[in-house]
Amino acid sequence: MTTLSDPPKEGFRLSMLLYDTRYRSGTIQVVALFCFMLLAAWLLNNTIQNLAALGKPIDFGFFSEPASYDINQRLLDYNSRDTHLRASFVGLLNTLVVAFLGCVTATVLGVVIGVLRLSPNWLVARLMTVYVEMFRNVPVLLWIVFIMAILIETLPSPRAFRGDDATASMMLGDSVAVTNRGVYIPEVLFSRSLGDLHLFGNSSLRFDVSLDLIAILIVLGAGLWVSRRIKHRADGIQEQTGTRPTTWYLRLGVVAVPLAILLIALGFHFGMPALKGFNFSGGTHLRNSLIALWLALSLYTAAFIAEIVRGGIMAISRGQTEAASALGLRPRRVMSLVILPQALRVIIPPLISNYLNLTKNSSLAIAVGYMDITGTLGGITMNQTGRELECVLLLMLVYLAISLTISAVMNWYNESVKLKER
Amino acid sequence: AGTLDDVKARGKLNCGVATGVPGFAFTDANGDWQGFDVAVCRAVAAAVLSDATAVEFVPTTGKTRFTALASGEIDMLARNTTWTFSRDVDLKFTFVGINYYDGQGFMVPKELGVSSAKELDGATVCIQTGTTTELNLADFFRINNISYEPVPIETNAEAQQQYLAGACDVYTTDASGLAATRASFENAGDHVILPEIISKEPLGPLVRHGDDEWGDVVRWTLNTLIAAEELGITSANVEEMSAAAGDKPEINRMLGTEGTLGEMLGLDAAWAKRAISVGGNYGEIFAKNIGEETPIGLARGLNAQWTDGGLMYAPPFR
Amino acid sequence: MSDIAYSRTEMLPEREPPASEIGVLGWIRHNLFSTWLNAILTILSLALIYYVLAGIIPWVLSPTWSGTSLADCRDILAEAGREGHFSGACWGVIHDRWLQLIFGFYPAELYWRPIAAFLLLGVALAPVLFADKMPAKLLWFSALYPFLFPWLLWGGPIWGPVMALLGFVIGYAVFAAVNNAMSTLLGLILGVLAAAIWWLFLAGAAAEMLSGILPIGLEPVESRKFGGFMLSITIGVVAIACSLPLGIVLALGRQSDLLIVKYLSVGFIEFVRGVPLITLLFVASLLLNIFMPPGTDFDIILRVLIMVTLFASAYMAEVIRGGLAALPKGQYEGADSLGLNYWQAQRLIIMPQALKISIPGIVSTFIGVFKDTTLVSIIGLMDPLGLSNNIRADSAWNGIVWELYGFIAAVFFILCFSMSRYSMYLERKLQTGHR
Amino acid sequence: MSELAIDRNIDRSKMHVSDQVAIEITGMNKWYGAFHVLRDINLTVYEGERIVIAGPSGSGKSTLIRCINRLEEHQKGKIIVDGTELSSDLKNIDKIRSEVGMCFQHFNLFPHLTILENCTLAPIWVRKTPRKEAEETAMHFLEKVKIPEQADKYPGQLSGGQQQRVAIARSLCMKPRIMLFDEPTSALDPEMIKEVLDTMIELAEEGMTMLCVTHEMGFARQVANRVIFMDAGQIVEQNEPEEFFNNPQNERTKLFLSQILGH
Amino acid sequence: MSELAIDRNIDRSKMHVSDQVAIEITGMNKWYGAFHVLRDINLTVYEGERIVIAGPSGSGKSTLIRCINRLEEHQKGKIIVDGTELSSDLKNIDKIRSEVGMCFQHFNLFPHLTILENCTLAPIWVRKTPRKEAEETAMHFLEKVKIPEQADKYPGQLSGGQQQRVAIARSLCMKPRIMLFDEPTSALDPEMIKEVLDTMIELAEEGMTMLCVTHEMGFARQVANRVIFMDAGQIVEQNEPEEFFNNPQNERTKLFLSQILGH
Ligand SMILES: Nc1ncnc2c1ncn2[C@@H]1O[C@H](COP(=O)(O)OP(=O)(O)OP(=O)(O)O)[C@@H](O)[C@H]1O
Ligand SMILES: Nc1ncnc2c1ncn2[C@@H]1O[C@H](COP(=O)(O)OP(=O)(O)OP(=O)(O)O)[C@@H](O)[C@H]1O
Ligand SMILES: [Mg+2]
Ligand SMILES: [Mg+2]
Repeated sequence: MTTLSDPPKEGFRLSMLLYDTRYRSGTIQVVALFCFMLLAAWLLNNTIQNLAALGKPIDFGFFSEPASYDINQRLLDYNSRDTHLRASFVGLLNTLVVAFLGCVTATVLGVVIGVLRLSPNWLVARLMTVYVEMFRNVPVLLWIVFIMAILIETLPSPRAFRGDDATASMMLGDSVAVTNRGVYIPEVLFSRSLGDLHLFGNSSLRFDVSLDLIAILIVLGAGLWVSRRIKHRADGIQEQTGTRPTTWYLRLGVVAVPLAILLIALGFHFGMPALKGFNFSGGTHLRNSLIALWLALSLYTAAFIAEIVRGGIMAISRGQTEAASALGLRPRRVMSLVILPQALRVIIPPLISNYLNLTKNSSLAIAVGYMDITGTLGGITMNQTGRELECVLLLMLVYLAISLTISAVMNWYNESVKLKER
Repeated sequence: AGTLDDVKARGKLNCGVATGVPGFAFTDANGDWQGFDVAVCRAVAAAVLSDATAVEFVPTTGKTRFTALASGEIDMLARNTTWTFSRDVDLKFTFVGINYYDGQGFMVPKELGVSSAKELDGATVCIQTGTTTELNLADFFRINNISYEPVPIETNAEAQQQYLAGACDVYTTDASGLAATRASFENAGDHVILPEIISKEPLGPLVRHGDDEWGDVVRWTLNTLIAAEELGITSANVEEMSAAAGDKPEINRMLGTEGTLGEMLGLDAAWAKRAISVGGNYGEIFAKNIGEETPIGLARGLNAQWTDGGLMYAPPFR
Repeated sequence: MSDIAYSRTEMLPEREPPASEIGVLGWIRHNLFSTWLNAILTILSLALIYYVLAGIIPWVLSPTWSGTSLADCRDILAEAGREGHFSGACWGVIHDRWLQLIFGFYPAELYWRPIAAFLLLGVALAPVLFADKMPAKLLWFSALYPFLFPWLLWGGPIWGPVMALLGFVIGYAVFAAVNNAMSTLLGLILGVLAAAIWWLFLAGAAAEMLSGILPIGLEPVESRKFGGFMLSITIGVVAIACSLPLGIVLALGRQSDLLIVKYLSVGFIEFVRGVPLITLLFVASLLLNIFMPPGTDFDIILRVLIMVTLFASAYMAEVIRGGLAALPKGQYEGADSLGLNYWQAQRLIIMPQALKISIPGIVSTFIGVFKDTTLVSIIGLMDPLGLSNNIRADSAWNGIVWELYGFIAAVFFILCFSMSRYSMYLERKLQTGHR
Repeated sequence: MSELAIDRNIDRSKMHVSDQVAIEITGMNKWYGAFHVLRDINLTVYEGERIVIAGPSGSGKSTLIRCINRLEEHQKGKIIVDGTELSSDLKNIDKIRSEVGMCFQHFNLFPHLTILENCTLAPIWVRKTPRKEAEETAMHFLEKVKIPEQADKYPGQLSGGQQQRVAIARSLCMKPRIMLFDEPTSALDPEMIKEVLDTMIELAEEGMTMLCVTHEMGFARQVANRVIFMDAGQIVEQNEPEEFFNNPQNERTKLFLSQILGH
Repeated sequence: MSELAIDRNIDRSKMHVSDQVAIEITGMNKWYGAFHVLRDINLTVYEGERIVIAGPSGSGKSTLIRCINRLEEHQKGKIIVDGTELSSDLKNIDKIRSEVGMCFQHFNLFPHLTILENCTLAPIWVRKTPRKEAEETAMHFLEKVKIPEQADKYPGQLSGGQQQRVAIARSLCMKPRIMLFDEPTSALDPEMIKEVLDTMIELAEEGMTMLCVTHEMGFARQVANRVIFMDAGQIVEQNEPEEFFNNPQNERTKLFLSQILGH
């Protein structure tokens, strides 16, 4: 038996930077950081030199200058004397609006199509396959311009509504006009309005919130809360006796009656669109550009969502349905108690990343002249002021913030629904 | 080195044009660029490089054109760009002259019965975006205190489509564009161009600040084309007139049979002759690309020679 | 129930099912009219199909192939007795411009070059995509192809690509030498450094000198002449090819336990995936020159290629990360226990498997990037969509809409659809074949 | 497939067969498209019977069993379960399904619900049992299958044998009068098979009517009172287990038995 | 877990233990985060020893063995393998890894390489052996594990037992002086276990130093010259196999042995 003497203690040697696992990772990281900083410094240096040569040092002052252009589709009050900052703000809201609308319709469409693709009806399933392949395999930009062109060319212009020999007429009892300038729908008006709440005073970020809306939301919220209480009570009764009392009329009542009273009190009525001068006036005008973008984005994204939904449902093994039916559950309950809760876990993560894509694709709004943030900040404002660097960087930051918010929500959700495994 | 040397060394002129404007810049089926703006590029290329085909056309959009010029990607921009103070001073470009005097106008269908832009209250207006048009429009309606609904559109082709389908009541862009667009309609007579011209839109080629030598080359090539018309030099007779000195000294100086104007520019003596022989003088270029004989069908109007009551006025060659 | 014993003496033959089960009738009953709801859906679908086809087919079947302008088409249609706005398509524009839509402004006498480039692309991809059916020797061609491809398309002396290739060779040689003599890490750093020095400072001069001595080359074609589908495909192919190595590096970085490396990778990936491609294209067309040393001016297409590559590499990194995650941990341990070092393990064990798993993902990323190339029309490049605007500016075709969009959409559809089918085939093959 | 030793004394006292008919199948035929899977099946099951169905793969055992609770539709013939004829009448189907419990080869527990929720789901929604009561019943049956302590875990956290026992408990919670088993042990490891068979034996001892597709011949021998052998979609032979194993009549049965008992 | 009969006569003639130290572990401690997995491990392995490590699940057997070729890093104490101390120096790690072969429970063959390529990979890239020579060595060892005819197949085409034997051959191709086995048979079916154990016995007969985590007590009895019992991260008992099995000292050992030998 030999005894091993301790190997001589060694001090730090340079070669340990390369060979010693303790230092080696440090070496790599330092080298990487160094390379990164070098690159960053180089880019920054170039930028500073170039900007100096162009005589355009970074300066966000232009934001407080008047924008001088008009924006048609807007949620906030805005006119051409407002600042570029406000124009961008209006654009940002437009982006959020179309992204939100798009996500909602894309989801509805996608779910319907995804489910129909699994339909036992051969023809319907095939038709849905054609739909999915058609939309997935043609660029979204092409769809946007295509749908815009269809709206423009196939719908009647307001002129066609005029005169005795009108070739087009309004729909739904003269309350909706579908024209190639967009769709005019009745707007909600209150004759005894409570007025608006003005936020942020007179600044570029000023924001009006309708007190009527707040009142309605409060009443609605209270109604829903009471309705939930009723539901909980019904649940309790069911747990105790096994039978569930019918409560739907009660639940409907507590929501609808107070709401109706409030609406009457506020003097609720519709403002109908009517042909006046060149255009329809009154009512709410959903511009063509919004509709085309909204439609195109939702139809395009729906094709992807349909595939996700189909995949999610197919990922639930047939055995689950069989086991549930063998227990005597009706198909509707099988769907709601067994299939959907499982499928949703599979569906939601890719669904959210499709929402992200839709939001990013909404930047193609410029192709149809919808004034989103790319059209305002990254479009006319940039053109007019010549501040490309500031505008593009800001534009990226805005999108990045939206994306990161959405993916943060996604990660949180993923964590919370993970299936428990051994 | 200066841009002139760069261009000579490269053997190609990089010229920024629009991505497609009828009569001004478009490609034919062979992929060759045609149009009024394109002709200016070709004339410059002929003058500098002795080869009218030695041009690399760079299609630019409203957004990219200034960056392309500022970054040196193109040597000159010939893309109906309005000469404004801020572009000249703030964005630091040199407009070398004006090849088309334009102004923003309105076109409406006849059946609307509108005779003045002031009657357009509440109308939907298609604007081809480019910065000045929107600004003029916003100012015009605001000053006249009438409302309107702007529909911003990226390209002329789409604007035309919307206008024809009735998606907007009015189409506004530079009057030249309006006329050109109207000319291509199936029933051009059903549309009128309103008398109001709400802005001045002097369009011309531009180069970067700070390279006066190159600016001069482009400026005087343009002037050559304009002056040639005034002096009666055409593509048909330019060979003959440049063969020997004639009796008009200005023509002689221009065509290099007398004096050393070409050398002063850093070019050879026959530069102007080559510029003219590509597409003819200004009048010929106008007539061939956008004149009344073409589908575009623009009248000379303000763009007639000063001698004919227009604004085309080339400084003297001396 | 006393006697349950039973034994069959004669086997029953197979019998025909009832008539409602088989044949056309059975099929229709089962697939189209199995329930009331299905019957209604079937009828609705038939109505929809009829309505759409009745609208489109007469328009598509239009005798205007030889029309020379929109007005001419209208005359032809009027002669055929068809009037009105949607009486028929004007296919003359496609007849007139289809070469342009495909090749852009590429010189007609050189069309063979892009054609050859894309055909050879198929050859180069074959050993990768159909690994089981192709001789492995072809992989050498695949390795050389990235240098051949730009040379065929852009032309110029052959020395450029050769020198670029030499950079890799030099880098590898330095790496190998240092690796043997000292350490892999140092070898890697020095190898990259050597290649970079070669490319930045020496390759250009060497190429120039050699082309002075031995002028072998193709006629150069500027990238401005690129357009139409050729431009889209070029951007797509180059972006994917270049983003593959970048994506691998980023994916490894993201998986790494080195915090700084990890966060740099995550930052880059999340940033690029968080912004729309169009803003990156704005950067390419408006800002990239500002970021470069004063006086640099490179071609807009090159700039677009850079940005699209960066864009694709972030997505590629995520695809490859998925492939890496699908590998069991045992593979890493197996490699470690045999004494393979990190890079050897990556190259010999991990990447070959991870990439194979990722091929379907790579193909769909490619389809995505290929479709997204249409966005370059917004910054003024002449991709098919950009060209369609340009064509509509020609007074002969002013007013054409559907024919161009339809043609472009059809071509995109055919290309993307076949690719997606291929990736599905691969997915299926991987599922069964990867035991 | 091997003969597993069942090492406890089986109490056959309660396993008497009444002469009440539980299931009656007459002249039943089924096709998948043009493929004739089940041919002229005639089978009467009395209450309290424990029937084991054996046969080569693809012989239609699963299909037969699945027809009984209408997971598959038959095209010809009659199936009467507990006096109710199976037709496309939804009410009948519902009624039969709540009388007949079923256990699958792959358990098919609902992975998103806890064990307890798995067991109470159907009683609550189908039988409208109050939750409280349903939970008590569930705990009772979980105790019976010997895993009451797992009630709040998720299926993914249990072993295969435990999962199959939960699946049995889940069926029992509906208080079925007949249980169908489709190869309940074939996806399990040997130790786990034992756990599940034990549970099934206990059920049998309590007099449950059972139809069981299985190749566990030890189980068949000791528990079943009838073994049915199927081939090519038809019942080829049936007999009491001892007779069946020791003295098979039909050539195919002999072949099959020699194969599965051979090694 | 059952005691597998090894039915051949084992040749113990070559299995002598020299007094050369192969592995020396002194005062070794390891933590996973705050969890103390290995506590004060002291172990000296002489060349030619065959050591079996047993112990309940989670007792740290795998971790101990994985520390020896640095698949896991230890935080305190010393591990000296063949005279080289395991430290964070990469060169030492590389050296030790090429001296120490390892076999995993799940084989960890490379599925994209053929059997032959699996075996030649490390010799070619780590030892820089010429391919020709590496292939000859590989065939030699494949013959030894009795599957030379599978050389050109892919791992996915082999049975588990064959795969494990390939894994052993793959380690042997690096000509290691010490072999580590981490439950090499626990993922295998009974018939295959025998094949693999046979191979391991042969190795032992040739005098290979082996450390083997296993619950195959038959193997331990007949081949090992020392059995180490671990619990809760520490070595609780070690002894010669006969003594260990027949006369365990420690309470935990007794409990453990009664469990695994009990049924
Ligand atoms: N949905 C179906 N469509 C068409 N054929 C089917 C379907 N389900 C089963 N079959 C066929 O019917 C026959 C009987 O299937 P069944 O599952 O009943 O056999 P089995 O006796 O249970 O076999 P195993 O022992 O393998 O489970 C098989 O040939 C099978 O291929
Ligand atoms: N990577 C890790 N991180 C944290 N804890 C770990 C990790 N790997 C193992 N452990 C824990 O360390 C302890 C010892 O694990 P080890 O795998 O060595 O046990 P073992 O004796 O091999 O058990 P088995 O017989 O189940 O393989 C266990 O409690 C285990 O949960
Ligand atoms: Mg079966
Ligand atoms: Mg272990």
